[in-house]
Amino acid sequence: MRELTYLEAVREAMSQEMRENNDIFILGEDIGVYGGAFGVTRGMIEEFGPERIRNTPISESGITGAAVGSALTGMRPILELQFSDFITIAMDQLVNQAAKLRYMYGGKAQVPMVLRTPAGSGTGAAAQHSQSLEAWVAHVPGLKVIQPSTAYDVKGLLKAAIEDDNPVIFYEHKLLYKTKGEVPEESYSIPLGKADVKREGKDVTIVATAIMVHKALEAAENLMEEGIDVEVVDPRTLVPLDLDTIVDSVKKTSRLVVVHEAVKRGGYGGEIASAVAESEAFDYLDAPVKRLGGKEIPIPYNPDLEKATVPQVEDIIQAVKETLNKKIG
Amino acid sequence: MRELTYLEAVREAMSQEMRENNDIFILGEDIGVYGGAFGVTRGMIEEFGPERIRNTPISESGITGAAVGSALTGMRPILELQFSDFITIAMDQLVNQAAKLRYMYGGKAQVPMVLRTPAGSGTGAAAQHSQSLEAWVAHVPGLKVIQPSTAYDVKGLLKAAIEDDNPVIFYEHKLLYKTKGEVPEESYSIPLGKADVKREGKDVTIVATAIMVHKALEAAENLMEEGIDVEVVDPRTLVPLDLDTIVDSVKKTSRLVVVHEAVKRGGYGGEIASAVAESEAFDYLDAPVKRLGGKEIPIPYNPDLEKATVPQVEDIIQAVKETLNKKIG
Amino acid sequence: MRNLKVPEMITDEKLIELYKQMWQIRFFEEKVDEFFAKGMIHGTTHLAVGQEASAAGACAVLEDRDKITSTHRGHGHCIAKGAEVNGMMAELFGRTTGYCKGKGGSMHIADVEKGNLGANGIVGGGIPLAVGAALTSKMKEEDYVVLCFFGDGASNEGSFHEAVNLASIWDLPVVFICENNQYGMSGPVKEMLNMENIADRAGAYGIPGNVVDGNDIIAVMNSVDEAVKHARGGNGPTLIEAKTYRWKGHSKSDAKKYRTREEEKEWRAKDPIIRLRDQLMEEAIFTQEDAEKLREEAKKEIEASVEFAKQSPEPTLDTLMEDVYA
Amino acid sequence: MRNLKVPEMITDEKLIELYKQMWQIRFFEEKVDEFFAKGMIHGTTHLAVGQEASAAGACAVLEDRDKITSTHRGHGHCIAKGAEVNGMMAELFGRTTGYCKGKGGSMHIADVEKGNLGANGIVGGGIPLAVGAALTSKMKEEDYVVLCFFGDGASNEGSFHEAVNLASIWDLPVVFICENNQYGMSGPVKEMLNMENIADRAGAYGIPGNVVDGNDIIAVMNSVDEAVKHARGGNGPTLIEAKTYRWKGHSKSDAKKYRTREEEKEWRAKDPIIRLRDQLMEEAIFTQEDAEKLREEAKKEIEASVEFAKQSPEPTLDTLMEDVYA
Ligand SMILES: Cc1ncc(C[n+]2csc(CCOP(=O)(O)OP(=O)(O)O)c2C)c(N)n1
Ligand SMILES: Cc1ncc(C[n+]2csc(CCOP(=O)(O)OP(=O)(O)O)c2C)c(N)n1
Ligand SMILES: [Mg+2]
Ligand SMILES: [Mg+2]
Repeated sequence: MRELTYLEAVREAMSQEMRENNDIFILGEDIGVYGGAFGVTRGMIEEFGPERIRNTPISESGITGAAVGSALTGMRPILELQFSDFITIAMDQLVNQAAKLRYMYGGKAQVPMVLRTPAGSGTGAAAQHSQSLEAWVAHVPGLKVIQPSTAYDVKGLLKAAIEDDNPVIFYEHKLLYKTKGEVPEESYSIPLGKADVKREGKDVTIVATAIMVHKALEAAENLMEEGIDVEVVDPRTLVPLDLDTIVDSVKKTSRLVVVHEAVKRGGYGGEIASAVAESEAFDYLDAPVKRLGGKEIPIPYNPDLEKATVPQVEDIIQAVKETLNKKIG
Repeated sequence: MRELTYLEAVREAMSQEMRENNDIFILGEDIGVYGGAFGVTRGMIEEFGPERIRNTPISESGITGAAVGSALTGMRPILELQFSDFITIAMDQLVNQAAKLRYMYGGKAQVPMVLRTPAGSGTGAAAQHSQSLEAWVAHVPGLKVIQPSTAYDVKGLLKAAIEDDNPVIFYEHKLLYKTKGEVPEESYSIPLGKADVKREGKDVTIVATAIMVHKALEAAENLMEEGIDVEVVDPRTLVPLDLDTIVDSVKKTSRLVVVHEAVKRGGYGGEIASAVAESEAFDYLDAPVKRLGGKEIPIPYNPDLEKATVPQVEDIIQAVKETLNKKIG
Repeated sequence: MRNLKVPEMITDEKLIELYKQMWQIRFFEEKVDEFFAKGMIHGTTHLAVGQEASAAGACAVLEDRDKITSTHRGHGHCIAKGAEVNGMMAELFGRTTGYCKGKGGSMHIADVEKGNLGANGIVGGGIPLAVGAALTSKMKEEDYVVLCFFGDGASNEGSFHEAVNLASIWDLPVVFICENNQYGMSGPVKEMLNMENIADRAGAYGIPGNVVDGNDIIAVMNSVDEAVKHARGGNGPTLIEAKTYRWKGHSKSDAKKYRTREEEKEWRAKDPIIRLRDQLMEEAIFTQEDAEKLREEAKKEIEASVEFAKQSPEPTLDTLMEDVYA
Repeated sequence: MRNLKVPEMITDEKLIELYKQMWQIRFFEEKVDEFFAKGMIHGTTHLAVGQEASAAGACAVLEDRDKITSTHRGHGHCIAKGAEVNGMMAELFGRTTGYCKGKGGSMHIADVEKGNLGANGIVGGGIPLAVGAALTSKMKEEDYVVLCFFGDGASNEGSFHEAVNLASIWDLPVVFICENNQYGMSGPVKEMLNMENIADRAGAYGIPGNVVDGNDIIAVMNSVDEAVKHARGGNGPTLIEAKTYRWKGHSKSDAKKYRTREEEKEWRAKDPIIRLRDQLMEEAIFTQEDAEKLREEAKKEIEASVEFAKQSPEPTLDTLMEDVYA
């Protein structure tokens, strides 16, 4: 099948949806001729024009609010924030407006919008341009949260997000933009709230998100050489979370490692680990659930320090082994 | 001993510190003659004058940044945000500036500031004025996070926060303002990162924060009548978290219920539950850790609905019983 | 014959209706005040007594398809945009028949379908929403204008700045109307801004700015009408400042230490309702008796709304988890 | 004798020094450009080639105790405020001898003790910090002024609005200097603001605003000097707009499709360094030979900084967890 990069898949999903539905438009900083900070919208202004590929001033709160207001009145905006760290500026419009309007209004309104934004470290952009803050939005009722890990998933999930009638936060990972995968040309949608078992295995389950899916798969390959058979589950959407698939996997393997790039303390790994412990899978667990996450520091600039801040393949391998060596009681 | 309300204890801590150190000042909306939205600073402008009890415009991002900038250059600001929900507007200055400046600058700066802000539901102020968003800031390296539950604690912890050389987020609970407790007149400080066992017991541990401490204590009284002896641990500070005290308690009781008012999904309860599971206490657990938290909805206006949104005494009682009825394997 | 210069769509009947509407607003607020004081209503409230003219006057020149965004002090805007007082009162009582089924309360009353995009508990929070709604109007060519209400205090929020700039560069059909009632919660506008007129902030966005006597409904109508026409003509936004005053405290518990009783008295003398009454009598549009009757009618309607609210059912707990996601 | 009107503290020696400093900035930036292109430096970078005069001129009139806040495009400000190029280059190489011990990189170089409160990766993020620092000056009576650099794009952030308003109502000693280089990342200032001069936004805060040719270091000095005096005298902030141009792309990867090569050429012809050189030669403050020598010296210093950086140690992993909390 045809291969696309993750970045191209994002673009293709948007372009296909925009051809189908005139209510969809994109707004964001430098998304026009510049093509966006990471080049995702490159070429789109040529096809869709400056009204629908709408360059904005540097006003994250204003443009987020404008997206919310336009969604409330019948448009289906896709908002690009250049770096997910800038969501800090848009939090009020996202959390106090987008997420709550429908409920506050007794169900008499809806806010169908997608906020796309690149997250993650590994580019040397340091503390203000490298965070993974998905745990914040996943904590907010009214929002949906997606973290796609592959070119295939990103296209199908973005279509689903655009078609969803709720505010959806769509995290793209910077280091995944150039990764390639098979992507059908036709439009397809992956339902929100459906995890994907990226690798089947029987000895231990790794639940990994975004770029950590790839690191987990690499760790799994390595571990296989030692005869350890790892199952890798990619939740894909944090909200809604497909706990069933995770629970089923843990019931099979009896061991769970959860890994994300975000800071471990207060990260969404705690939610996943606790939800599994609260589920019927608890009785199947042969070892405590192990979480791996970023260190409790701002992301440093120096490349070696930066790498050491977030989980790497070796860390995952080690965590799996520790989990296998632990026995309950 | 002399009794004070929680609100008066906050005020006394600030006043005592301000008398000792001229670098300390308070800024915030309507904190002058109005005395702040909840009356916490009432009377202070008369003693300290309008320079040090500094009324600001309604500009949460600007005043937070002004606090950060003044802290960076030698002042020790206490910033009052009228409702903790408005932290959404201040997130960039808090997270990308206050929390990170020291690290980004290689340790060559410090930001000694306290952000005090009332959180929680129960006042009928609905979705935009009732949230408990402490999980967000607890996820951010560089910040410290405090949630005092009693008049005694609030005074001692606030002194510690003011004397700390880091940005500290200090959550006051609206419904606790009027609660009374014994509070020494002299200045005293409670070290950050030291949990408090609010009630000793042997059958089950409840870790509860803020107002939930009181609900847990009430639940404990009720449960005692049925012969169930509950230990209630109040972490007091989420960051740094005194995991040791929690772990010790769980090793004693073998059962853990974690309860907070914040939305359960992605709440800090997941962190506490998972951290306990990862600790040596795991082997002592006779039942899965149970979390209680707010429902996954914006806080509704109607009083009955509002109450049903967050854990109540009966919910805690039920959770404890469920935990006692569960056995591992 | 006429000394009153009003926009062309404002008929005598409309003026009479507006007179009554201002009383509706006044009585609604006073009722709410009473119930809050008695603890019969939950939460907090922000009353617009004294500010009836800016709400009624601004909305009077709108078409049905036009939209508004409102604020925490939003009951007046809501009534002026055509909401039923029954549904409003029921909402304050937290009932299922309320505009938000009891889930929103005073700060969140909305009627999106009819064009009230909602009150807002976040100061300045509604301003970008108005811009977004105006963007829809432009992109879908729906030819509606969005009237965006906010306070003097809100004009110091970053959201104001970002939103007005957006509306300006995109020539969006918005009318920003700042109800300058001289104070935020307690912060005097004179200490919170270093300029005489908030309307002059228009210059920072290259748009027209206008100061108007917010207690003069006729002046408000004329100014907003001009701005609406400007906006509908594709010429972009206007910033209008309506100078007015809130008679009551900021919210439920306000000792009003930040202002003098004399100042309050002066402003009470500028009652916008009495002013319109006198004008209409002078123009012989109605008689004192008519005026009295309209006032009574308005009062009765509010009283009826209280009955309606009280007799409406409380929401049941099974509705709790509804309405989060579409 | 003089045609050059400069602030009184600006001696001939200082002018000569400034000439050299501008070359230091230029060469620093070009070196960095080269290393980024070669992949020898990590991350991203924003170069101020072409904008040397606003950085050097604005900082030239400051006292040592004065402070600055800077931006993502901050190398020039940093050098102008007296930083050592060695420590700067080492930071870009991520070494322990860098200003931030390799933890901050280009966007976070700071020297708080010497009064550079830091570059900032958040557009507009430093503006409120400057106001806070000025508040310290006022409250502690430290008599320093804060010079706050930001870009044309940043003037559309809410943080700009809120911060300038605060500085104005509190009469804080800040000088806001907007380096209008005509574009944000790609957004032309003409499309992102609906007004001719960003300096006119001063009117929205009741403070003075000034437009200055940002490529004319003498004009920048005079304008900033006046504003600094105004601030130091307790009269509050000024908003200065320095019109200039960045010669290079926004950051590492920029095809510059949003502007024409002709426009770039026109601006290159207004090279601020050559302009000062010609002025100093005309005034016989130095000769062409002197100028050439100074340029060479500047170049050598930058080259030396590269050597320094390369020979500096990389941080070890045991420093990773340090410096989070004080
Ligand atoms: C972002 C935010 N900050 C603060 C508040 C608390 N608050 C509610 S109303 C108000 C005053 C608003 O003043 P203004 O905009 O002039 O409106 P007015 O109340 O005078 O109608 C304040 C500070 C809030 N609700 N939202
Ligand atoms: C809050 C925020 N939004 C967006 C960006 C991405 N970004 C970095 S620099 C820049 C352009 C800034 O323009 P301007 O303020 O004019 O400064 P210049 O780059 O022209 O010096 C943008 C959009 C950012 N770093 N921070
Ligand atoms: Mg006001
Ligand atoms: Mg620029």
